Amino acid sequence: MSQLSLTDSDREEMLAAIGVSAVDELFQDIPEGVRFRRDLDLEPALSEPELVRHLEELAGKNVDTTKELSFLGAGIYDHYVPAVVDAVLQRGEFLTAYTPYQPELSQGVLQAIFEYQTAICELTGMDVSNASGYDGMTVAADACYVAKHSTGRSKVVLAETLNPQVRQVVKTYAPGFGLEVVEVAHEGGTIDPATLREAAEDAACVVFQQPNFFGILENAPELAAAANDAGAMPIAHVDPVSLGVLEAPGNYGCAMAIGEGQGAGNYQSYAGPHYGFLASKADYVRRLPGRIIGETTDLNGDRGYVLTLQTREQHIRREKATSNITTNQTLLALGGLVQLSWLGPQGLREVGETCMSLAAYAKEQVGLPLAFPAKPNFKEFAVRLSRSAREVIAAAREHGVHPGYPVGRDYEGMDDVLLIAVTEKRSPADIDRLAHVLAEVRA
Amino acid sequence: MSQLSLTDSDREEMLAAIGVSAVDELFQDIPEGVRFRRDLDLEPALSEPELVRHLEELAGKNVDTTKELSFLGAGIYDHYVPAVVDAVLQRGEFLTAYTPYQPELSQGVLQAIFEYQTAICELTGMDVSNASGYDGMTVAADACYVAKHSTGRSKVVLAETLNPQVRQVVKTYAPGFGLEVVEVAHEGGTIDPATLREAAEDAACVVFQQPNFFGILENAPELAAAANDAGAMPIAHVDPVSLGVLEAPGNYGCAMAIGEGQGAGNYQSYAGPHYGFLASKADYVRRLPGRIIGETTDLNGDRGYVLTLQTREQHIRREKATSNITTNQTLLALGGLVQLSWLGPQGLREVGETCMSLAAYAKEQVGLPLAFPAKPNFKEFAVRLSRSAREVIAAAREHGVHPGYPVGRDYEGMDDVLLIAVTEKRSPADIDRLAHVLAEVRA
Amino acid sequence: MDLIYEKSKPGRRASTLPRYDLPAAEVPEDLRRAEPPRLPELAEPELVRHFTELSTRNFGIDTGFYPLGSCTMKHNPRVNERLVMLPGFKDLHPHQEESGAQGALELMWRLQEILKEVAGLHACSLQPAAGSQGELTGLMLMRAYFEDIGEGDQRDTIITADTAHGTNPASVTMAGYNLQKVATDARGNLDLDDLRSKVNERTAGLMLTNPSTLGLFDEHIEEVATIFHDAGSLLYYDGANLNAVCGISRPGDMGFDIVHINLHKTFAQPHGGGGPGGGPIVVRDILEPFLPVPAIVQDGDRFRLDHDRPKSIGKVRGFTGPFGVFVRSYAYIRAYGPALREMSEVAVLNANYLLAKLRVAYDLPYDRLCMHEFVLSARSLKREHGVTALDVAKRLMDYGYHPPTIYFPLVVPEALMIEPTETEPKERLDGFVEAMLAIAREAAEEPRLVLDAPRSQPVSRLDEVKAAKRAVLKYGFEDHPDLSGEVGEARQLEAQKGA
Amino acid sequence: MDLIYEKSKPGRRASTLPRYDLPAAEVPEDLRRAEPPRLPELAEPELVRHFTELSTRNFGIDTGFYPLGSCTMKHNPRVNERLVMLPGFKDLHPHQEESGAQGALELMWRLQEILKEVAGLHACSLQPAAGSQGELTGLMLMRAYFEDIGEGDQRDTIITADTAHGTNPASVTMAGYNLQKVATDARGNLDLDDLRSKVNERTAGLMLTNPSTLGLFDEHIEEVATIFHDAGSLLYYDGANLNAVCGISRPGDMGFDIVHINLHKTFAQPHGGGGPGGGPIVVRDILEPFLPVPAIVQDGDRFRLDHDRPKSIGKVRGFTGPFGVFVRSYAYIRAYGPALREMSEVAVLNANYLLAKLRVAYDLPYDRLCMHEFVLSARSLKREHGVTALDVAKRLMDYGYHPPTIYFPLVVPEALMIEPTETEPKERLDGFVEAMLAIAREAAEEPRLVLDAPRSQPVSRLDEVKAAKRAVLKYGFEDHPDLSGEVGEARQLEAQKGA
Ligand SMILES: Cc1ncc(COP(=O)(O)O)c(C=O)c1O
Ligand SMILES: Cc1ncc(COP(=O)(O)O)c(C=O)c1O
Repeated sequence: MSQLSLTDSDREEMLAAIGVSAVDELFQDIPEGVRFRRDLDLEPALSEPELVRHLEELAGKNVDTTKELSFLGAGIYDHYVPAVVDAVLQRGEFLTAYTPYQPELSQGVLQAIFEYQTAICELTGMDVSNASGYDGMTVAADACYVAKHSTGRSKVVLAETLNPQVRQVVKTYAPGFGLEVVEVAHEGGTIDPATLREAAEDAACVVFQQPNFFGILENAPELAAAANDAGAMPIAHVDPVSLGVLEAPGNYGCAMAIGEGQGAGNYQSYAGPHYGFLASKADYVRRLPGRIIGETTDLNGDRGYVLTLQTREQHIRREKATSNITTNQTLLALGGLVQLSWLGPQGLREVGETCMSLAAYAKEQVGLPLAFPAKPNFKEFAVRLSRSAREVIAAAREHGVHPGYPVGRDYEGMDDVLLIAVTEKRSPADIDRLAHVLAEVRA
Repeated sequence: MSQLSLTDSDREEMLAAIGVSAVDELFQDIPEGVRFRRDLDLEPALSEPELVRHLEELAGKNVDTTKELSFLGAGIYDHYVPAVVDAVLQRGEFLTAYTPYQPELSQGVLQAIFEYQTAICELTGMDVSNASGYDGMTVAADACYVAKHSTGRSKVVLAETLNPQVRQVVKTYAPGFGLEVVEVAHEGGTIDPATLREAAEDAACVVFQQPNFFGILENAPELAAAANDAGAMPIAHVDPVSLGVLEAPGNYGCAMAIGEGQGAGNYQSYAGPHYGFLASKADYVRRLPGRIIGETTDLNGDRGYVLTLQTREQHIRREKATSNITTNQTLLALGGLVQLSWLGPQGLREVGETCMSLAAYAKEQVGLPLAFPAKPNFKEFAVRLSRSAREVIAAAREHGVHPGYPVGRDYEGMDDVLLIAVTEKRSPADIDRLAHVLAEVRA
Repeated sequence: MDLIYEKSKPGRRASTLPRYDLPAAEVPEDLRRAEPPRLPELAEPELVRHFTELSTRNFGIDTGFYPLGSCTMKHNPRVNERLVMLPGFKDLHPHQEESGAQGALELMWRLQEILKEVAGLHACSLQPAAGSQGELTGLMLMRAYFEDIGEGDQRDTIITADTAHGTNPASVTMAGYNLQKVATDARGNLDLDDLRSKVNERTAGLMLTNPSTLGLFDEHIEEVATIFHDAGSLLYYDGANLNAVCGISRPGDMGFDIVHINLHKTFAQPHGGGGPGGGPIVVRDILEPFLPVPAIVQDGDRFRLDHDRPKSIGKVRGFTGPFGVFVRSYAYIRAYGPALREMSEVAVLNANYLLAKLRVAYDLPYDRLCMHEFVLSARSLKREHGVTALDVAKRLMDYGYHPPTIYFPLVVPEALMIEPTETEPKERLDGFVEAMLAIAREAAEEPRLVLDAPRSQPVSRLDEVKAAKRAVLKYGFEDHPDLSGEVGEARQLEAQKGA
Repeated sequence: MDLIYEKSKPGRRASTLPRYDLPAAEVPEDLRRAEPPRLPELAEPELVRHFTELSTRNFGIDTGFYPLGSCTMKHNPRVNERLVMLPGFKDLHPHQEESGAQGALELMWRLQEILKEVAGLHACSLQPAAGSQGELTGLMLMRAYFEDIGEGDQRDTIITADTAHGTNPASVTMAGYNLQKVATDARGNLDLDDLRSKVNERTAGLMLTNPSTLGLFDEHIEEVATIFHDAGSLLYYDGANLNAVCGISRPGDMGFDIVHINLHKTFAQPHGGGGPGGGPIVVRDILEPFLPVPAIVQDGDRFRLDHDRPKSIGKVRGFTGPFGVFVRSYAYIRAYGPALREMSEVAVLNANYLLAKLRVAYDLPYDRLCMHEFVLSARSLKREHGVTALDVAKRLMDYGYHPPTIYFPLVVPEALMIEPTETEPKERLDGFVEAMLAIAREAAEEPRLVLDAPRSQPVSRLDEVKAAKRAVLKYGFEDHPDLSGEVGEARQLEAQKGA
């Protein structure tokens, strides 16, 4: 077996040193009754060439965004991942290391994550970021947990324009966290600050999304103000790619900013692994979940980095920990750092601008009625179809175009609504093709 | 531009330090008459995402061996390249270094090539190997040049069963090298030792291929003997993949062994970059072309590696050098070392055995008359078709199968001969499909 | 080494992006970004150099031996990195129609079948993102199950071992349960008397790692299971140590009802400097209705996502879990096939060999054959020479080894928790033994060598106390503090490092 | 560090391979391998570690500044590595029918068109594998051309500059020509009088690098061209220094008839520790009929290989050249577009900046503005302090820099040939300046620091004389000699290192 190095003579010497005559004897402490007597019922071993062929066949059964002109978004986006990201993430010293518990021989990852935390704070206008959460959904539950402990309140308010899966994850965590979840309906595709203000009464936090699930720009500053007014923590779920053109949540009164990092440095990869980011104002630092890297010095006064504020964490505080997370998404967050460093402030702004003009162009070209007229969009917008979105999608895919996400999957009475997403990888010509195909299939 | 780092202020400071006011002044030594006045007539710059898309489109116009079941060989083979080869070759310290002129900070490449030289010597049974030649063709010309200087004779004898491109390259080099090239016709697909013996009279060397271009095993020991008998250096052009099952040329009297390394560690890549290997018995070491790494010690007596015997080389000996080669194929040779280390003696033998039994199986299944009956093959064999190979190939490709190489391209009167190659990547089921399609198209 | 922000200069960039000639779409004034984020500004050459240099200041399995106990730092086969980069996988959108994702669904379905066979249980969900989330999900399943049978309020307590990993109690709290701890007996098994005294009608279940974090297989696991099942409670298996028993003893057969599997441990997902991971859970049939949605099911020769699970707890993560991790782990297992048992056998053989060689120089709290890992104690070194487990760990760096997990499990003072994994050749084990024995000698003869270690790394011992006190958690640009001024010592918590 | 053979153990392997159940095919007795080759035997984990560790003992552009004169060690954009791995490129068989290789043929055709524009000439062949093979090919073209016009026997001499790279004279010999050298004048141009005295009816042509290996543009290049053309001879342009003049001055416009282009220099093919490279040649129309076969031609909207070139010299390499190199260089140029000129401008700016800063501490043999590189001399350091160019080079390693090319070109004693390339930021240049000035100071104040350098590398100065004397050129297994016994010193040839 290509992974194992022991030769027969190695085994003999080792068994002798241990003082047993056969490997089986090493398992003598396992009670007879629970020993597994047969061979595992698994398919025969595949050699490396066969393995590659087998998985190429499986991969070949998928229609990915290189095979189909796709306008799917709804939380995961086909943004361009530069080659430098692959190059860095394949460095074995990063790829095959684990959590930097021992800082002296882990300065590479530690410094990188410190740089990542800085980038997330710059994007969001926050004071502190953790080293990553599992994804853009679980960080929302984490944030609500922080809010509960910070405010002593248990009600959490979720905007209905917040990604449905995010809301579903919060609801799943709620019983254990002791949270009461309230949702605020949207009005014409956005949340009305006044309505939110009412719902926020006695709430620990309010979570809204900017740009929201329909790709529309909420009046985020007013939503944050409404929450603050009620003494609830405003938590913004943001698209990192938008933060070159959209104001940082930290600059309009939010207590925390969270989001899905995928669009900034990770492949779509059928939803993972990706990283969720979580950042807050300084007041909440000791309640944050997960790893946090801090700067310090060594014996000689030289600068170095270490895991810090570990008294928040499960391995030190156990049942009193702020979270149970240990293995996180460091490698993907590193991908995020590399991507954001590749983009720089200039590039990030350009991507945002390009997405916005492409979306505007697409609205025009597609020429279908907007589900929510007269609202500003970022890179995504919803249109009403003449029939069910599922039918239109099926028909369009026959022409090699995936036109978008069927909103009816998550929202009552919106079976005829299609959510169309663009990224900088979609050219005006691609959009013309989309428009053409949608017309073709009489969408 | 993503490759350039100079900011405007950088430029200002630098121009000031130089003492000029504009970059143009730096070119003042270029005579007016030869300055280029217009912009280069090149297509507009492509951003990285556009560049990837453009090249994906070009790549998409090719039908590679993942898109078509291919039995093409004739010198380049679809052997499996393990993932470890990619991983090693992408290490920036290897990828972006150059010739290890300064050994102290180049021990990585130097040791690796020393290990490569050892592997080639083990494969071929020779005493010394260079660090690589351009490909399997140019090393033949190099070897003839070595032979000319070693023997003082200028006639070189080439077996007609030697890869036609190899012969063509030798002939192209011949005028400059002062070589007279003689070819020995094959008899029934192999070279007759007696005929070769005659041709070898007064020759500097004899170059034959094992397995030969038709995939047939020559009686190599007797060919070597015939050459030696005439005082000509026997030079074997060998397939590295075959040397786990076939005897090493050094063990049956050859003076040199050369070959195309592609099958051992490089992708087909439309023929390059690959590495050519060149190895010889000790007597010829000071006449060999190219880099050679040697072991030595440092000031403290510790072991280290350096470029050695450089008095053979152009940068020291200039017009008296054994060759003009400087940039060679080191990275590809490194790929060869990794692949051979991955295989090990056991794996190499298995690949050889598998190729041979697949070829035997294919002969049977295809069931077409052999161009050269009753001869042992390695991984390739030639069949006679009912019509021109080109037609059969075109027809078979309609069915998604590329059945092989049309021998008529190189040999008179063999338009109806097809050379079918297998590797360990072709399964018996693949071969059944080939047989089926050949029947289908009435080959 | 400078931070990337310290190498940044306005106007530089590594990115080139498409610019289409379209009218600009304006962001409403009040939503527009006022100040651009201060992201790094470097051209590609320095970007590549920065991360290349950072990587050379990091120790991975590719660098050398990494016996970090409980983390199963085995070699990560390179072919898996090739597979995960296939466009059909890496560029697949998770909202793709099922008809366009058959390969992905089939792969996940196949992986579920494999994990069920390995765990000896009936249903699987791949959704949890890591072991700790698997734990939390498992506890959510218990809650849902007991509510379904009307014992939801009654059963409010989860029992864990005092050897348990910190995630267990943390998960208990997050799941809204009360925690009760059970002691370990002299042989390192659960203390059955203590256990019996604590299990009752309020007990929702047990969370146990078996083999335990001591690397010992609980010799009374059958009685343990009976005690809980008789009380109507459930058993949760923390699969962090599954690498010891694949094909040798199955959690389901041991009596566990819920199992999480750390794909980044047993099944070779690279640890990536802290993640990603995967924490699929496998459960007994009675718990299947409560698994997260969507379920991945087979319909004839097609595969689909089933959202129609009325009793489901919901979703613990987006979509269907970290797919790339599944690709690697599936490929890893397919490369072994039924011989997977050999993986565990060699892991256990390597561990026992190290144990046999090291027990002469370090204390062995539980004198038994170990499974895939074992725990030594530096307590005598500390008492006699003032050399702690932390010091031993630091000194190992000078010998070119990553330290083992230290100060865990908590029941062992000055713990050194050593897990070699099956992918280490004997030569590496022998080298490590030499280093460990040399360090024990140095502790006696030249303690400063150990106390001042490491000397071989880019930094010497770092001051964790100062880091926590100053809490400098991001780069401050012009206002960035210079900590080198203030006094600092090598103050490091003698607390769990690893696992 | 051990050799991979020293880590090998019988029975280990990293490979797993398909085994089909087919009858074994026997190798005839007399052809069968008797003794298996002693290839390394390691499992994958140690294989990966071995090469990972080797890589950390090597200095590349990704590691730091690499001003190896004449080698144009510029950053290699990572996207090119992604592109070359596209299956449509890497898995394409060179014998694929033209209908199945249209993308490859189109890419090569497009690259030819680009190189023609950059060189200012009319026809291109991508076949040569490197610059030196381009040279040889160019000389073969001259021979074919002159034979075609009946002057084949008459013209038997090639003229090169005394500053020429070693490949030039070596190519002349390999091409069967006689060599004649022309001197360099006080300003670093070709000495026109010497030249006139040597060009005659026996002269086949000139081989020249312009800018020269001194980094100086020949101010009389027009006269030079006239002299040769008037004599009926041809001019060959050694393109190694093309990085200085892209879009600024074209070889064809300078009067050259044949040009080779080093794709691994000007157009960023990674150097790979010594290669691969690419050496396409571009020629004036009169030479087109003699180019190697096959030619890549456009036919309407299709592309094909044209083998029907009766006057062709034949083939200098297999197939159509190193395709992967073409992919990288084509992509590299497309990323610049018409702004390619900027690449050369910055290369020249960087070089002149370094020159301005370093001339204070090192001798400058030719006091002119330089192009993309320049040559200093350590002659005063040697005379005054016994510190040679070799010593300066070694000491630079301790400062974290790759040394420049030394002892070349031969016309400059103690030469230090420095080429920063355009991809270096000012900070790197300034750091290098500091190091060079510091070394000059050390030479005066603490020469041993320089003479005993390097101290920062895995080995100290290596004994090249011993290596050549003992000629241990492969591992000898049980018979491998131990050279450490014998006395050795840091005997290194004070001869060309680099270029
Ligand atoms: C015993 C044990 N349980 C649980 C965990 C948590 O698993 P994960 O890190 O995948 O969340 C770990 C590892 O960290 C562990 O060692
Ligand atoms: C001036 C000069 N000419 C020719 C060559 C030879 O080119 P190559 O190394 O590509 O064969 C080189 C580089 O080695 C060079 O610097």
